[in-house]
Amino acid sequence: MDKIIVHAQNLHLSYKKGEPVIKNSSFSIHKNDFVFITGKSGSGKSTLIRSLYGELPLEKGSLNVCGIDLQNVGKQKLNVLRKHIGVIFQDYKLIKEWTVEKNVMLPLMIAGYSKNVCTMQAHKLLKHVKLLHKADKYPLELSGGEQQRIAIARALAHNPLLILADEPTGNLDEYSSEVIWDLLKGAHHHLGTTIVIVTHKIPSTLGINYRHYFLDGGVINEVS
Amino acid sequence: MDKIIVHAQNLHLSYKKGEPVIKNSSFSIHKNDFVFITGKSGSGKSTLIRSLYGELPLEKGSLNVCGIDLQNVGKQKLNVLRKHIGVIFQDYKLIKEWTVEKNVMLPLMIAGYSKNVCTMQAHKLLKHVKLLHKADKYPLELSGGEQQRIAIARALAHNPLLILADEPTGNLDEYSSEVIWDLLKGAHHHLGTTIVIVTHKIPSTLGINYRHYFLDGGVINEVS
Amino acid sequence: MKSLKNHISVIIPLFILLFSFEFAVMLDRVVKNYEENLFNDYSIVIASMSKLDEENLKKEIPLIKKLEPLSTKKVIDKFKNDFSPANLAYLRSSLPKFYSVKLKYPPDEKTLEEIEKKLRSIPSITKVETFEKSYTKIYMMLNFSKVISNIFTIFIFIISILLIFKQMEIWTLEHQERMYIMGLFGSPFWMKSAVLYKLVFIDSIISAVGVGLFFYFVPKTQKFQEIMKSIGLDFSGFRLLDDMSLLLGISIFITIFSVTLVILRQRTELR
Amino acid sequence: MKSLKNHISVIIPLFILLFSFEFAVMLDRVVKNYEENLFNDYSIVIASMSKLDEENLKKEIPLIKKLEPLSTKKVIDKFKNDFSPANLAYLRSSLPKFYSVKLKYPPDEKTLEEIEKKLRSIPSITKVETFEKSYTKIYMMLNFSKVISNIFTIFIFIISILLIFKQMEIWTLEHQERMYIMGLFGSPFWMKSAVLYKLVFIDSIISAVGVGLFFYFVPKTQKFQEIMKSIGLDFSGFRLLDDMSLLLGISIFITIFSVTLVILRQRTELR
Ligand SMILES: Nc1ncnc2c1ncn2[C@@H]1O[C@H](COP(=O)(O)OP(=O)(O)OP(=O)(O)O)[C@@H](O)[C@H]1O
Ligand SMILES: Nc1ncnc2c1ncn2[C@@H]1O[C@H](COP(=O)(O)OP(=O)(O)OP(=O)(O)O)[C@@H](O)[C@H]1O
Ligand SMILES: [Mg+2]
Ligand SMILES: [Mg+2]
Repeated sequence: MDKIIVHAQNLHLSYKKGEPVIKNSSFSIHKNDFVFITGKSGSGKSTLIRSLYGELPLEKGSLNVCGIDLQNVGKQKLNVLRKHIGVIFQDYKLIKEWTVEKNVMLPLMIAGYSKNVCTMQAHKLLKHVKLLHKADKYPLELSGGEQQRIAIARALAHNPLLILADEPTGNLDEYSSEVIWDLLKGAHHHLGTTIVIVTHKIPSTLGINYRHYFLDGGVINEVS
Repeated sequence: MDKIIVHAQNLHLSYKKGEPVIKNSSFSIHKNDFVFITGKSGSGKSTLIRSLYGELPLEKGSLNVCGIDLQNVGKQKLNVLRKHIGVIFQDYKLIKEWTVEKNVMLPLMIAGYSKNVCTMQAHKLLKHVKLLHKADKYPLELSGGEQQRIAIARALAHNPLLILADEPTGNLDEYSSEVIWDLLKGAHHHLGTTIVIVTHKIPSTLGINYRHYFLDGGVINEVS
Repeated sequence: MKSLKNHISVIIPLFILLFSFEFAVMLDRVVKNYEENLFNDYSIVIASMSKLDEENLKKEIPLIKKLEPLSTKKVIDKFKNDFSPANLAYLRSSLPKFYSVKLKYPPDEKTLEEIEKKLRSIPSITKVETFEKSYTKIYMMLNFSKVISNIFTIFIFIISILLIFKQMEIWTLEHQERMYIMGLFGSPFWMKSAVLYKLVFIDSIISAVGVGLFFYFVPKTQKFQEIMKSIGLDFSGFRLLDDMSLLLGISIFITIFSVTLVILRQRTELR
Repeated sequence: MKSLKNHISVIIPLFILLFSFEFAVMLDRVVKNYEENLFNDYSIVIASMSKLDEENLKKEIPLIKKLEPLSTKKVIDKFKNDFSPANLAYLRSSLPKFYSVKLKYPPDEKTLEEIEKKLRSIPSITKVETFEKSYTKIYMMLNFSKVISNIFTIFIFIISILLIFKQMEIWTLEHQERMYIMGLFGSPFWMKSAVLYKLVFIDSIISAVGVGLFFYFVPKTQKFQEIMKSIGLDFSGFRLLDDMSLLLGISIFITIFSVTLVILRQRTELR
């Protein structure tokens, strides 16, 4: 079961030609890996995540995620890929005209589940992140940490193959963080989900095996 | 020099009548205090901060900040108050159509400084937060932590009497956090600035005397 | 509440656009009608010493629709009150044959002159009396109205298009973040834009039907007919089936087109 | 680039609005002018057995502007070709006095009838010949044009206002976050809104001057004058000083008003 989920070869990423954020990096992530990415502010962690779900076109090198080659990928294929990924964005990216419940339902709706199934699953996840009582609120009526937990619920809703989490506990107190770590560990353990987490601080009491990539000067190195 | 900067008496705050977020709380903050506010996600920390710069009208009780009574304050007086406060918002609230430099200049422009002074001071602060090289970028071209540091630079730019910081290091790595703590301690030490910080984790290596309020169930209690 | 506002802000500009369009169409019909009636009242009168052959004349001047002999009685009657019987008898005996010439469509001044010249060049014809001066004036006035209404219609068209563009800008501002986020989760094109298409589809139907009903029913009210009579207009030419389907077509086309444009513009710098 | 787009998106609707406004004003002048000319050509002709007193008649019928005796020579000349000299002499001896009555403004049909009745009721007057039928027709046509142009002007006005509203909506969407954040730092009203006011002030001047120059210079071009002549219009009535200041006033008023509205609407649920 040593399937490769992410495979990067000589990856170059940049927002402006000639100013690479990620330089000549190669790495791979296997199915059911639990990966931490750390690095200084502005080192390119979010940029790397962005490239993994295809928001940022590659400048050079090759990148394969969930069997899809991202070098010259079309809109159609990208949509297929994104359906298998759950992303927790650093700035949450909740849809502010939608209720919390509908926000969580988004990936389920895209996957084509019936309305009933969507609602049930959304409620289950809102319960997990302890925010079921906020289901009918709009994102701007929530506290920072509550918004972050909604973003997490949304990313987990459709049981994705791969979860990309950008600083998922940055705005959470210790108790709420604990809840989130348990959720992620649960998905990893029970569903075999591959998990990639950007963080500034790897929790000391995680209690599972993980891999750790460190980003510095645009280069990705595994810490062991 | 035991001047009271913030004085709250039986403070009630709520977004919807009958659902109070802060209940019947009394506390005061003195000049040159260094105050931490902690509490679970959704406990009302940001709400409290909002009331301090007058974004949220009081439901009941009285609140006096920098000598201005916030019970029935007019637009004019509120503007005067806000000129003396520097706020670091949890969601940064940068103006995305403005460059980073102009964002940092905002409180200086409002204070009426000449263009030259504004630019100089803005550059000084950008240097402090190690982002001078990003002066001409727009907020959306920055990483999460970089945006947070811009928000901090902006809050400090006009040497306010009172700094309100909502989770100022949530998105920062250890090194960048250190820089921010040093900045805040510097203002506290050299300028006598009163500082109120919402955080999930009080840094263990702060090395100064601070006061600690804990928010639970809508009530504010001092931890000693 | 928000959703009602959304609908209204689409329906109003669409309604105005369709209304002006239909108004221009109806006006065109009214003017055409008016023109025809006006034209039917007038004809060229010619006097000829010998009988004229209609077919020959038509060959000579293709614009001629009909050549009608005028009974001289009418001509003579015109003078009955002013002339003595003796004079009238003289008149009758010396009178040539009179004809009224009807044309196929209203000529402009130049064409009219040409026709007159051609008629005069026929030897037997002694007199050609073209339209009265007042006719030319009325005709000019009619042209004037048409020019005004055309200019205004062009104006309205331009502003309405601008209005639709502005609405598109608003949609872009309102929906781009949502559509961008939905895209990040792999949402297909139709799902991202379903709301907008549904909105404008409903609204274009409402607007078209509204305008149609307005033009169908309002001209039938007594009050309206009184007003129209007083300014000498017949504004009842709405053709339920033709016009309604035209309105619907235009309405749906414009909205679907502009929504699609908005959605295709939806490209952020990144993917 | 963004800033240019901002300017253009304000200037275009403003330009159209002012253009239509000025067009409507000029059209009104043209129509008035046309109407006056038309009216001056016509008068009521009356025949009276005795001399008529102008002042008395004016007292009776206040609408009368002037009473002009007509030389009978003209009347007789009209029959010169058709009558024998003997008849003409008879005619001349038995002719009553003819007068042309000029009215102060064009009467509608009912007023005209009343005037006719009043004139007839004066014993010495034997004949009253009011305007020809064609005059009534032309007059109706003129009214028709005016009605059309009024309806269209109202349309354009409504759509332009809508356009301004849409622009306001766009401004609200584009600026509310910035102004909200500036407010959080204690920015005074004028500073928050300075950009918008500056933008619209410049743009309203540009638009007004643009429209003014258009109406001032374009009617002077040869090509334009040819076209206008062919449809019988005189479109050169732009009054540089009056109209320009009117345009400027309207332009600045509308934009400042709508920007202020946008800014005052700028209230979030919180303070
Ligand atoms: N604009 C709003 N309208 C309605 N309710 C709100 C609004 N903002 C916050 N709330 C609610 O008020 C409560 C307190 O929110 P607040 O933002 O003060 O929490 P917080 O302590 O800052 O939490 P966090 O650590 O997650 O930022 C929460 O239950 C939240 O859902
Ligand atoms: N949209 C953008 N356009 C241009 N430059 C960008 C953009 N987004 C990020 N950058 C730049 O790319 C670099 C890496 O940004 P990135 O967001 O990947 O950092 P990060 O490691 O996630 O930092 P943080 O921990 O602060 O979130 C930074 O220098 C940033 O300024
Ligand atoms: Mg980041
Ligand atoms: Mg908060």
